[in-house]
Amino acid sequence: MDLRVKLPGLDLKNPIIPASGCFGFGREFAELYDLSKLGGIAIKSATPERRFGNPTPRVAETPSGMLNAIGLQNPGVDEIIEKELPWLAGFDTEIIANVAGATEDDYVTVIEKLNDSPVIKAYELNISCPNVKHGGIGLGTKPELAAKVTAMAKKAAKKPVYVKLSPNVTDIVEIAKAVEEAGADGLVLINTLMGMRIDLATGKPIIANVTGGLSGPAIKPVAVRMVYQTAQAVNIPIIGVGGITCAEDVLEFLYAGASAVEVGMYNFVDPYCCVKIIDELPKVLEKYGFSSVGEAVGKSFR
Amino acid sequence: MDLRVKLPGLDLKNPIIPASGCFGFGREFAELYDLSKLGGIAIKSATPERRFGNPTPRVAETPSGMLNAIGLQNPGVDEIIEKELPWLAGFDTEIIANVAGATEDDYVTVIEKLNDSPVIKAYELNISCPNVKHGGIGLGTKPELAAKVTAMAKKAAKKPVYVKLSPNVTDIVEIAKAVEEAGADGLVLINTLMGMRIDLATGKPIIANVTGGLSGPAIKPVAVRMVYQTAQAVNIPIIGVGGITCAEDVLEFLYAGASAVEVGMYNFVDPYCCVKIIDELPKVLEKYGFSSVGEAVGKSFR
Amino acid sequence: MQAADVRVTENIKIAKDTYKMTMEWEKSSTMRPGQFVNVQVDGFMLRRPISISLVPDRRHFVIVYKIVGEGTAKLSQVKAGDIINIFGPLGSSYPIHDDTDSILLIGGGVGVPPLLELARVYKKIRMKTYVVLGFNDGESVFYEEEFKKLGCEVYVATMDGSYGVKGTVMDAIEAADIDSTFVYCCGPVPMLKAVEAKYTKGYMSFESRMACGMGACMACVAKDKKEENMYHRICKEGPVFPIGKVDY
Amino acid sequence: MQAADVRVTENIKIAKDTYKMTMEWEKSSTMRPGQFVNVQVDGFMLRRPISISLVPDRRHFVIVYKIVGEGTAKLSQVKAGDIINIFGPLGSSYPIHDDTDSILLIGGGVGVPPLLELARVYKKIRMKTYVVLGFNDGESVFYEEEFKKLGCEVYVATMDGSYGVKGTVMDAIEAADIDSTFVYCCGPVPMLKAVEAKYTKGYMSFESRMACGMGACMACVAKDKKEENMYHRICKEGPVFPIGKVDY
Ligand SMILES: Cc1cc2nc3c(=O)[nH]c(=O)nc-3n(C[C@H](O)[C@H](O)[C@H](O)COP(=O)(O)OP(=O)(O)OC[C@H]3O[C@@H](n4cnc5c(N)ncnc54)[C@H](O)[C@@H]3O)c2cc1C
Ligand SMILES: Cc1cc2nc3c(=O)[nH]c(=O)nc-3n(C[C@H](O)[C@H](O)[C@H](O)COP(=O)(O)OP(=O)(O)OC[C@H]3O[C@@H](n4cnc5c(N)ncnc54)[C@H](O)[C@@H]3O)c2cc1C
Ligand SMILES: Cc1cc2nc3c(=O)[nH]c(=O)nc-3n(C[C@H](O)[C@H](O)[C@H](O)COP(=O)(O)O)c2cc1C
Ligand SMILES: Cc1cc2nc3c(=O)[nH]c(=O)nc-3n(C[C@H](O)[C@H](O)[C@H](O)COP(=O)(O)O)c2cc1C
Ligand code: FES
Ligand code: FES
Repeated sequence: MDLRVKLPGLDLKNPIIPASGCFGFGREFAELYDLSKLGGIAIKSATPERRFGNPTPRVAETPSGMLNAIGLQNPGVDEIIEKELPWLAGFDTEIIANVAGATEDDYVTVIEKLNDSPVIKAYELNISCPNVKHGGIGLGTKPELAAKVTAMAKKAAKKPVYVKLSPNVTDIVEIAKAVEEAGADGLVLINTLMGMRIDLATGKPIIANVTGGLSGPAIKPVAVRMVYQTAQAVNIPIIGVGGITCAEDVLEFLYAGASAVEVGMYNFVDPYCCVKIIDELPKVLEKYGFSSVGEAVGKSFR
Repeated sequence: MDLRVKLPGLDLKNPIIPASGCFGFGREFAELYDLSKLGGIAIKSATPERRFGNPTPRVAETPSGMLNAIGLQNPGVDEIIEKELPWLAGFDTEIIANVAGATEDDYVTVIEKLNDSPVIKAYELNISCPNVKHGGIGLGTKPELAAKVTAMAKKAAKKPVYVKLSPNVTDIVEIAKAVEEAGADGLVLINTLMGMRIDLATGKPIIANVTGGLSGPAIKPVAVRMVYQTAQAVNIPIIGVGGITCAEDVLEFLYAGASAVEVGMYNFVDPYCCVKIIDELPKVLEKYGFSSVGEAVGKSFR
Repeated sequence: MQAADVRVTENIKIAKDTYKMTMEWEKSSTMRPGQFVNVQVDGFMLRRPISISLVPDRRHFVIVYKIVGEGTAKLSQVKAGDIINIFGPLGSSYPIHDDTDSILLIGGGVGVPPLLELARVYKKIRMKTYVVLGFNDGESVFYEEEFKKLGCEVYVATMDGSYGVKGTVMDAIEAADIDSTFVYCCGPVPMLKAVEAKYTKGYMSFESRMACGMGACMACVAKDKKEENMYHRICKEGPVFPIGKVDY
Repeated sequence: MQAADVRVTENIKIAKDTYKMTMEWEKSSTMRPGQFVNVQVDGFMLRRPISISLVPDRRHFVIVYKIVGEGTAKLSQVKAGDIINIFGPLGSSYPIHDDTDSILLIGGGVGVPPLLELARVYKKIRMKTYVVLGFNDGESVFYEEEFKKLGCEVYVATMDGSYGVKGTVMDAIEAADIDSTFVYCCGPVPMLKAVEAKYTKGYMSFESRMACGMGACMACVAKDKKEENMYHRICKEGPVFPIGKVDY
C-alpha cells in the first residue's frame, strides 16, 4: 500500500500529521513512540515573543469534543529555533511550523527567523486568532485580511506557505479563494469552532477566557463539509483536520478532497492514536479498494 | 417554583418548547403525553405550497448529533390551517408558527394566511434555508437580507415576529442587530450548522442532498456562545436552541441569556424528554438557588 | 407505542454476524407482525429500527439483527440481564387475510425475521404457508427450522449455492414451482423489485434511514407510486405497504 | 508513562460519594507517591486525572475518587473484572527526605489519597509521621485507620464537628500542638493557602483542568510565584511542587 503523499515542500511518508497545539514540540510523545513514524508534525504556534497565554481554566469537555483557550502559549520563535528545532532534527519526519501573531508583521517576523532552519519544511499560518490591529477580529474571517497576511507571508517565506482557515465564517470558499489568489501553496481546514460552556454552580463561563475553540468528533461533519466545498473551488492541496479519531475518519477526509490530515485532540484521548491510525490505514484503504492514498482523494465529487 | 415566562405574544407556562421540524404538528407526540404540559410548540416550517422536500436518505448520525436535510417537507399553509391548527387548538399551550419560503414574498404569503388563526400566537421566521431569489444563499447569512425579510414579515404580521438565525455566519451579533432594527420582537438561536458525512463504501455523501444541518449535543457549545454574545448586544428576548437534552442544559442557556428554550433532535432520542425536562427543571433551579426561571436569565454576564 | 426499559433475557449468535435477542416486556402482546421497535444503543444518539421477529408469549418478544455497523456491533455485546430502552411497537403491520388459499412469505437476509411472527399468526388459522428464504451463503442461514416447526413449507436459496438452491429467492420459487400468488415480502431492494415484477397481490416491508421512528420528522418518506403529491412515512404508514404502493 | 488496559479488581464505596478502586497492572511498582494516572471513562472524551493512592504490591495500585460530576459517577459503576484504560504514571512525585526529624502530612477531602502511599514509603524508613485529615463531615471521613495501621499519629477534623476536631486541619494541628515543620499537603485551595501561610518547608500538590495530562497541550499551567516569565505545567513539572513555588 502506497501511503506516501507529496505536497508543496512536504514529502510525507504517510498522510498523518499531529495538529498544531495538540502535540507541543513532540518531546512528550517521543517518550511513547518514535516520531519518525509520523508523516509530519505541525508544531505549536510560534509567535515573535514568548507568550504565557490565557488564564486557566483553559479547557473544558463537551459532548464528543472539547473547548480550549490556551492563548498561543509558546516560548517564542527564538527559543524554538534554539531548543526545539535541533532536537526535532533528529527525527525523520516533516516539520511544519505553525505561525501566529497579533499583527501581520508578527507573521513576517517569525517566518524570516525560521527561513534558515533546514528542519522546517513548510509554514502553516494560523489566521484564526484575534488580531489586535484589526480590533481583535481574526484575520481568517475576512477575505481581504486573509489575503493580505498570506501575500506578506509568501513574500517573506523561503518555503511553501499553507494557510489554516477558521471555520467561523459565512463562506469558507470565498476565504479559501482569496488566500489561493494571494499565493498560498496549500490550505489546512479547519481550525476550531468558537464555543462556550457555563458552569452550573457559578453561572459563569468555565473557560477563563469566556469562549474557546471547539474541537473533536463533534465538529467532524463541519470540517468534512468545508473540505468538500473548498476542494472543488481551489487548485491547491488541502490538509484536512477536525475530529479525526481513526483510519476510517481519514478516508472520509480523503474522499472529501483532503490530500493529508492532521489529528488534534484525539491525541489526548488516546496518546498512541497517530501511530495506530498509520498502522490501520493500509487495511482500511485496501478494504475499500484503493492501492494508494492518492486514489481516494476527492472521490466524493469525482 | 415559578416556571412561567412571558415573551412577546407568548404566555409560556414553562420555558420548554419542542423545536420546529422535530415535533411535526404534535399529533404523534400527543399519543405519548398531554401536549398541554408544554410551554409551547414550534410547528414544522410552513411554506405557501405543499412541499415534498429532498430525496432520501435525509438523515445521518454523527458523534453526539445528527445531520438532516428534510427540505422543509410540509403540507402547505392552507392544509395546515385547515387540518392541523383546529386540532392543536385543543391544547392549552402556545403555538408558534415557523415560517419558511423560497422568496421573501413566500414569508408574507404564509403570514397573511395565518394572521387570522387564533391558534397561532407568534411567528418564527426560518431564514436559514437556501433562497432561490438570491442564488440559493440563505437570507440568514447577510444582515441586509435578514433585515429585509424581517421588515416585510413585520409589516404583514398581526402577531409578534421572532427570527430564527442561522449559525453559519461570521458574525451572529451583526445579523441579530440588523434583525432587531428591522423590528423583530425576538430571536431564536440557533438553527443547524452545515455539515456532511461521506459513506465509506460508496465514497459519496450519505445524505442525498449532499450537505445537511448538524444538530444535537455536539453543537451546544456553539449555540450557548451565540446566545451569550447576542444577548448582550440586543434588547429583544432570545429563545435558545441547540443540543438541549436535560434541565441542566436549559439552565446553561438561561445563564447565557435565553429567556426560553426549544428542544430539537433529543425528542428522537427520548420521546418524553420535553416533559421530563419540565418535571426536572424546578429541582434543578432550586438546587442552584433560583425561585423562578427569570432569575437565571443572563446570569453569565450580569 | 411507548418507550420502555426492558430486560434482555437472551442475546445469542444464530448465524454469521446475526444475533437473536429476547426481551421481557409486559406489553409484548400488543405487538403485531411487521411492526418494529426503535432500540436505544448505548453511546449512540439515534435509535436503531429493528423488526419484531416473534412474540413467543405475552411477556416476551424477539428481534434478530445483523451486525452492519457500530450500533449493531455494540448491541451484540449486550448481555442477558442487561436493561435496554426500546420504543415501540411502531409502524404498520402485515394485514391478515383468511380469504386466500395459501400465502407465500419471501424473506431475504435480515428481512427474514419479521416473517416468523407473521407465519406464527397465520399458522394459528391453519393457513397453507410457503416460506422462501434467501441468504448470501450457508453460514448466514437462520430460522429455517423455526418456520418448519410452525408447519410451513420452507425453501432456502443462497447466492453462492453453499446451501439450498443456488441463486435468489425467485430461483427457489421457480425450482419448487410454488403457485401461491399472495405474497408477503421483506428484504433488500433488488429482491423487492423482483417480487414486484412477478406478483401483484400481497404486502412488502421497506427500510429507510430514520430519526424519530414515529412519524414526526419526515426523515423516512417515500413517494406514492401513482399519486403525484402523496408521500408515505415508512415509519408510520409503513413499514408494511401493499405491493405496488410505494415508489422506491 | 504509558497507556494500558488494566483489570479492576475492586471498586467499593468507602465514604460518602467516595470510592476506592484497585487495579491490576504489572508496572504498578514504577508508580511514585504524588503521581497520578489519567483514567479513561466510557462515554467521555477527556481522561480524568486521579492520584495514585497506594501501591500495595508490585502488581496492584489503588485510586480513591469522589463523585463530583458525570465522569466520576460513571467510574463508580465500573465492576470488579471490568477493564479500563489508564495512562500513567504521570507528573512529579513527593521527594523523600530522610534528613528531617518528623513529617506532617496534611490532606483535605480527596487530597487525602496520595498521602497514604507517601506515608507508606516514609514508614519504611521509620520516619515519625503526623497525619492530619480534614473533611466536611463524619460521613466523608476515610483512611483514618489505614494511616494508623502504618503507625502514623492521626488527627481528623470535620467542618461540622460531627467527627474529630471541629474546624479545619489548621484547627486540628493547633489542638494537637503538632510541632513538625516539614509538611506535605494536598487538598482544596483554601487549605493550601492556610498551610502556605504557616509553613515554609515541604511540598504541595495542585489540581488543574487538564487535557493531555502529559505536558503537550499547555492546558494546566500555573505561573511561578517569583520569576515573571516562568510557568509550570501542573501535569508535568507538577502536580507536586515545593511550598511557595507556584502562583495559584
Ligand atoms: C423498519 C425497519 C426494520 C428493520 N428491521 C431490521 C431487522 O429486523 N434486523 C436487522 O438486522 N436490521 C433491520 N433493519 C435495519 C437496521 O435498522 C440497520 O441495520 C441498523 O440501524 C444499522 O445500525 P448500525 O449502527 O449497525 O449501522 P451504521 O451504518 O453505523 O448506522 C448509522 C446510522 O444509519 C442507520 N442505518 C444504517 N443502515 C440502515 C438501514 N438499513 N435501515 C435503516 N437505517 C439504517 C442507523 O440506524 C444509524 O442511524 C431495519 C430497518 C428498518 C427501517
Ligand atoms: C493531578 C490531579 C490529581 C487528582 N486526584 C484526585 C483524586 O485522587 N481523587 C479525586 O477524587 N479527585 C482527584 N482529582 C480531581 C478529579 O480529576 C476530578 O474530580 C474529576 O476529573 C472530575 O470528573 P467528573 O467527570 O466527575 O466531573 P465533571 O465536572 O463532570 O468533569 C468535567 C471536566 O472537568 C474536569 N474536572 C472537573 N473537576 C476537576 C478538578 N477538580 N481537577 C481537574 N479536572 C477537573 C474533568 O476532568 C473533566 O474533564 C485530581 C485532579 C488532578 C488534576
Ligand atoms: C489544546 C489545543 C490547542 C491548540 N492550539 C493550536 C495552535 O496553537 N495553533 C493552531 O493553529 N491550532 C491549534 N489548535 C487547533 C488544532 O490544531 C485543530 O485545528 C483543531 O483542534 C481541530 O482538530 P481536532 O478536532 O482533531 O482537535 C489547538 C487545539 C487544541 C485542542
Ligand atoms: C429533523 C429535523 C428537522 C428540522 N426542521 C426544521 C424546520 O423545518 N424549520 C426550522 O426552523 N428548523 C428545523 N430544524 C432545526 C431545529 O428546529 C433546531 O433549530 C436544531 O435542530 C437545533 O436544535 P437541537 O440541537 O436541539 O436539535 C430541524 C431539525 C431537525 C433535526
Ligand atoms: S423517522 Fe421520523 S417520520 Fe419517519
Ligand atoms: S494537561 Fe496538557 S500540558 Fe498539562
